[in-house]
Amino acid sequence: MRQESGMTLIVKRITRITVSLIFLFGIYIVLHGHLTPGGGFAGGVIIALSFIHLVLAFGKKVALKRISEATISAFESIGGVFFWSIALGGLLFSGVYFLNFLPKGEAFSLFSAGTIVFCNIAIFLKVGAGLFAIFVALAFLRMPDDPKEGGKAA
Amino acid sequence: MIPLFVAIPLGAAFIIPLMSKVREGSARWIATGSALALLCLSVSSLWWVQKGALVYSVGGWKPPFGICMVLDNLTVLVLLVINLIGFLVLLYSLDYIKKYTAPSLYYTLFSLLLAGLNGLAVSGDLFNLFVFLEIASISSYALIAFGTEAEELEASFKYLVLGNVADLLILFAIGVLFGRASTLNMADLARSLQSISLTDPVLYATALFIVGFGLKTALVPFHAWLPDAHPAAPAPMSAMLSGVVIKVVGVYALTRVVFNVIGITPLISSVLMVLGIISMAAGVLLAIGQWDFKRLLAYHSISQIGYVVFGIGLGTPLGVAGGLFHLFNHSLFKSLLFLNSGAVEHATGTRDLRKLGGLCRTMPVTSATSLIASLSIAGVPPLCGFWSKLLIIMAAFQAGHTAGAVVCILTALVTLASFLKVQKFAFLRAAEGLCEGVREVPFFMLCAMVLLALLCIAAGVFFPPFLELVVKPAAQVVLEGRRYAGFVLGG
Amino acid sequence: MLEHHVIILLMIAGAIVAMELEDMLSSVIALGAVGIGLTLEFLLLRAPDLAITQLVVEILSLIILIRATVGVKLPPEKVKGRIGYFLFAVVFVVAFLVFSYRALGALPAFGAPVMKMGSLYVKEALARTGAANIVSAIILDFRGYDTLGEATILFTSVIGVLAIVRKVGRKQ
Amino acid sequence: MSLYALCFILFSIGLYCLLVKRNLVKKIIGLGIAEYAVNLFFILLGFKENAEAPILDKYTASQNFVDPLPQALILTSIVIGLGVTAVMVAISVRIYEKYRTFDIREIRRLKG
Repeated sequence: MRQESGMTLIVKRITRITVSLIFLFGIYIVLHGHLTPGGGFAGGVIIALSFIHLVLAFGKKVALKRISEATISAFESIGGVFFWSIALGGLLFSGVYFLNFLPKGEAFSLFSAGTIVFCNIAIFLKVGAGLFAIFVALAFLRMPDDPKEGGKAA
Repeated sequence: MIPLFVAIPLGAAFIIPLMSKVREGSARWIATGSALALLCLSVSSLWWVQKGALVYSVGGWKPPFGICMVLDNLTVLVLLVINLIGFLVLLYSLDYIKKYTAPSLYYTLFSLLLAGLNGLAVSGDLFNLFVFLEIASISSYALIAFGTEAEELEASFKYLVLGNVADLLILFAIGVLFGRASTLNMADLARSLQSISLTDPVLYATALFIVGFGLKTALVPFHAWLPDAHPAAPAPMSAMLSGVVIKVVGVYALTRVVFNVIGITPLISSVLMVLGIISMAAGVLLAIGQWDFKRLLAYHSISQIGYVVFGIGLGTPLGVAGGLFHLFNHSLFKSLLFLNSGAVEHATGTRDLRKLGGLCRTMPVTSATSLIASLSIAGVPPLCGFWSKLLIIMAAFQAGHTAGAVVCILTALVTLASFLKVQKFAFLRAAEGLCEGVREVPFFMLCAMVLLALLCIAAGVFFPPFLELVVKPAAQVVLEGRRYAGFVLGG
Repeated sequence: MLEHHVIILLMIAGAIVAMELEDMLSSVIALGAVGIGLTLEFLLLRAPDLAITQLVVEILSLIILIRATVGVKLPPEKVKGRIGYFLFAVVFVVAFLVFSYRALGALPAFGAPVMKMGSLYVKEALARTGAANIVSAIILDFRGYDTLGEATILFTSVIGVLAIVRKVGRKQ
Repeated sequence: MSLYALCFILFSIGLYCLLVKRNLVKKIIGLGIAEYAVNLFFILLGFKENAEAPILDKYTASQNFVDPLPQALILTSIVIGLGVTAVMVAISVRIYEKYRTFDIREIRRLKG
């Protein structure tokens, strides 16, 4: 079988399973940010790691087919604008920047902390996409004497 | 209204990457629009603050609980400096950026820098001040390395390492204060520090603050990064760096922390004065031997910052007013000088004074504006530099520090000498081989330089009303020291 | 009390190893060891939020650092000729430690923090924001403005890296 | 008291590594260590003897918690450290591409 880029066959088989597990774990951390430890930041970094895991195992071309670079920076800006609008939403609703204007819900259920949940999701979008963009930009800057497969610089 | 100072540039920074994918030219206009809106906001904020401080608690939580934004006379002066110079430099860079690739990244980083500086000036919370200081620093590291040439990368790395060490020292100082008083709001901290006498931890935190902010303002013992960072950065960025970033990040934060939170004591003010005198003298002496236009200006920045710190370190009303007025003037004429050096480099391609010559015939406007700027930095009477230096020297004599006053006068003379050298070599000499076919710089660069020159003259001529309206109340806020807490918590 | 000392001593040992090793890749891995020690210490100091974030951020910064050191063939460092600089650094560090030792004595004792604001947050968190995790309540609601600054810092560093990494800086 | 001193020793090791080492990557490592030391110092300040993690629980209504404020601050500081490390690595990779070395002294010599 032609040895395309990325690591050996065993690694690829295992990554197919672990990537989805890591992704699921990251989503769990983000959504339960206000109940259990972790939150937008930790979840975002975990999601970025699951993508990086994919890229390391399968090489650049396979992974980037699924997520093209344009969507990464688009995701990141969307996260930024979303978070910025939540902050501004507080301003519009009641004239106070950053007010927690959504109903609080009852204590320990999932939708219980008003804007905190949406802030978490906004940060998750921003952190995840941003860090993966850093990795793609750094990893595929070709060093002249690098033996690895080509690929243009980001 | 206060959160708009941060919300507008942040919104512009988030939207520019999205819009530049849709339409290439849109990045320029979003950035200029947000800078113009900020300028109008900061000019109108002159009339908002009468006595005391305008407090805005973010998220509806009362000050000691959440984070509050404070707008008092000192902040108004600093915001005016940031947004005025920021808008003019952005105007200048509309044409200058054509030499670089990826202009939308430049505009994003520039509006992020403006957001960081405005957030820093407005914030009333110690950790929040650190976060916005970090935003301004990271965007200035990236802007310095914008040309990705070897020299710029090396200068940016050195600046990043030293800047980050300064940030860590500042964070340590915040930690020590937090450990002692367990609250982060500046007003609440000032009130609880009043009860605790100036014992070891607070003294230690002040020392860390002075070292950290000294590194940021490039006072002499810590100035290693500045002379490398300036020649490498693109001209509008080095104008912004030495005109605004050094002052706001360093001097404003230092005065806010030392005067309003910890409270000034004779020991601290003498330390500040000594630092000011050393950096005044050393900056000018180092500047004499320079032939690179921007490196010479960088060393002069160090000595002018020495003036400001010396003025504020005096602690007398006249001294602090002189220091703050010099802060405003210096940001005017120093950024104009850097813009001139950028224009010279844009037209002739070199910064070495030995190769330049006879530019006043081929580039009339640039040489006229740089003449005005050189005269005002040297302190020639009608222009603005003279008045602020005069105030500082008079305050030094009144306070009995004749040695400091003598150093001020000598430094002013040496500055005059070195800027006459610049004028002679760059503009008045017979044209050398390189400078024959030189055309004037494009329109936007010209109008930015002309506007700055007019402001220099206006600040010089209309100096009495400006002093009463803006600088005196700002000095009043600084001198009130601990009563700042009364305004914020009481208000 | 003893376990805190042991872990921090291990971290100091790891830091010295990371500093002195010749090969860059192994010193980066020693840095990773110091980071894991820090995660353990956070767990011991009852800060689970921080332990997760520190561990995950640690992994990412290791990947980025290894990216910088891979494929780099470096001549072994020549003998250090610069004694003057070496002495200056040692003197500066010793002065820093001596001066800080006196100041640390006056800080509140290790296990008894002055919880002036902390106790307020603990009482108010559930009532005012409905979040069970008080640290999340502080980050996103009481001090949400900090986190807006935080997200901007990440955004700035991403744009900064994109600006630095692009192939051609100036058009000739 | 001694824990704070250990924390300061870690910070000074990072500072020392930063000042003395000439290799760019070693400087990044020195800064990382200093970053860890500062974060640790904040959390050491906020620790309370036999108190629990600041997570409220439906079943146990205890109020004896560790100080949550420094934890919120340090979450921000960790991500700042990551951002700065990313920018530094980007610069050092580009410098390596141009000068083919990480050594500050040679970079200054090549720069001329």
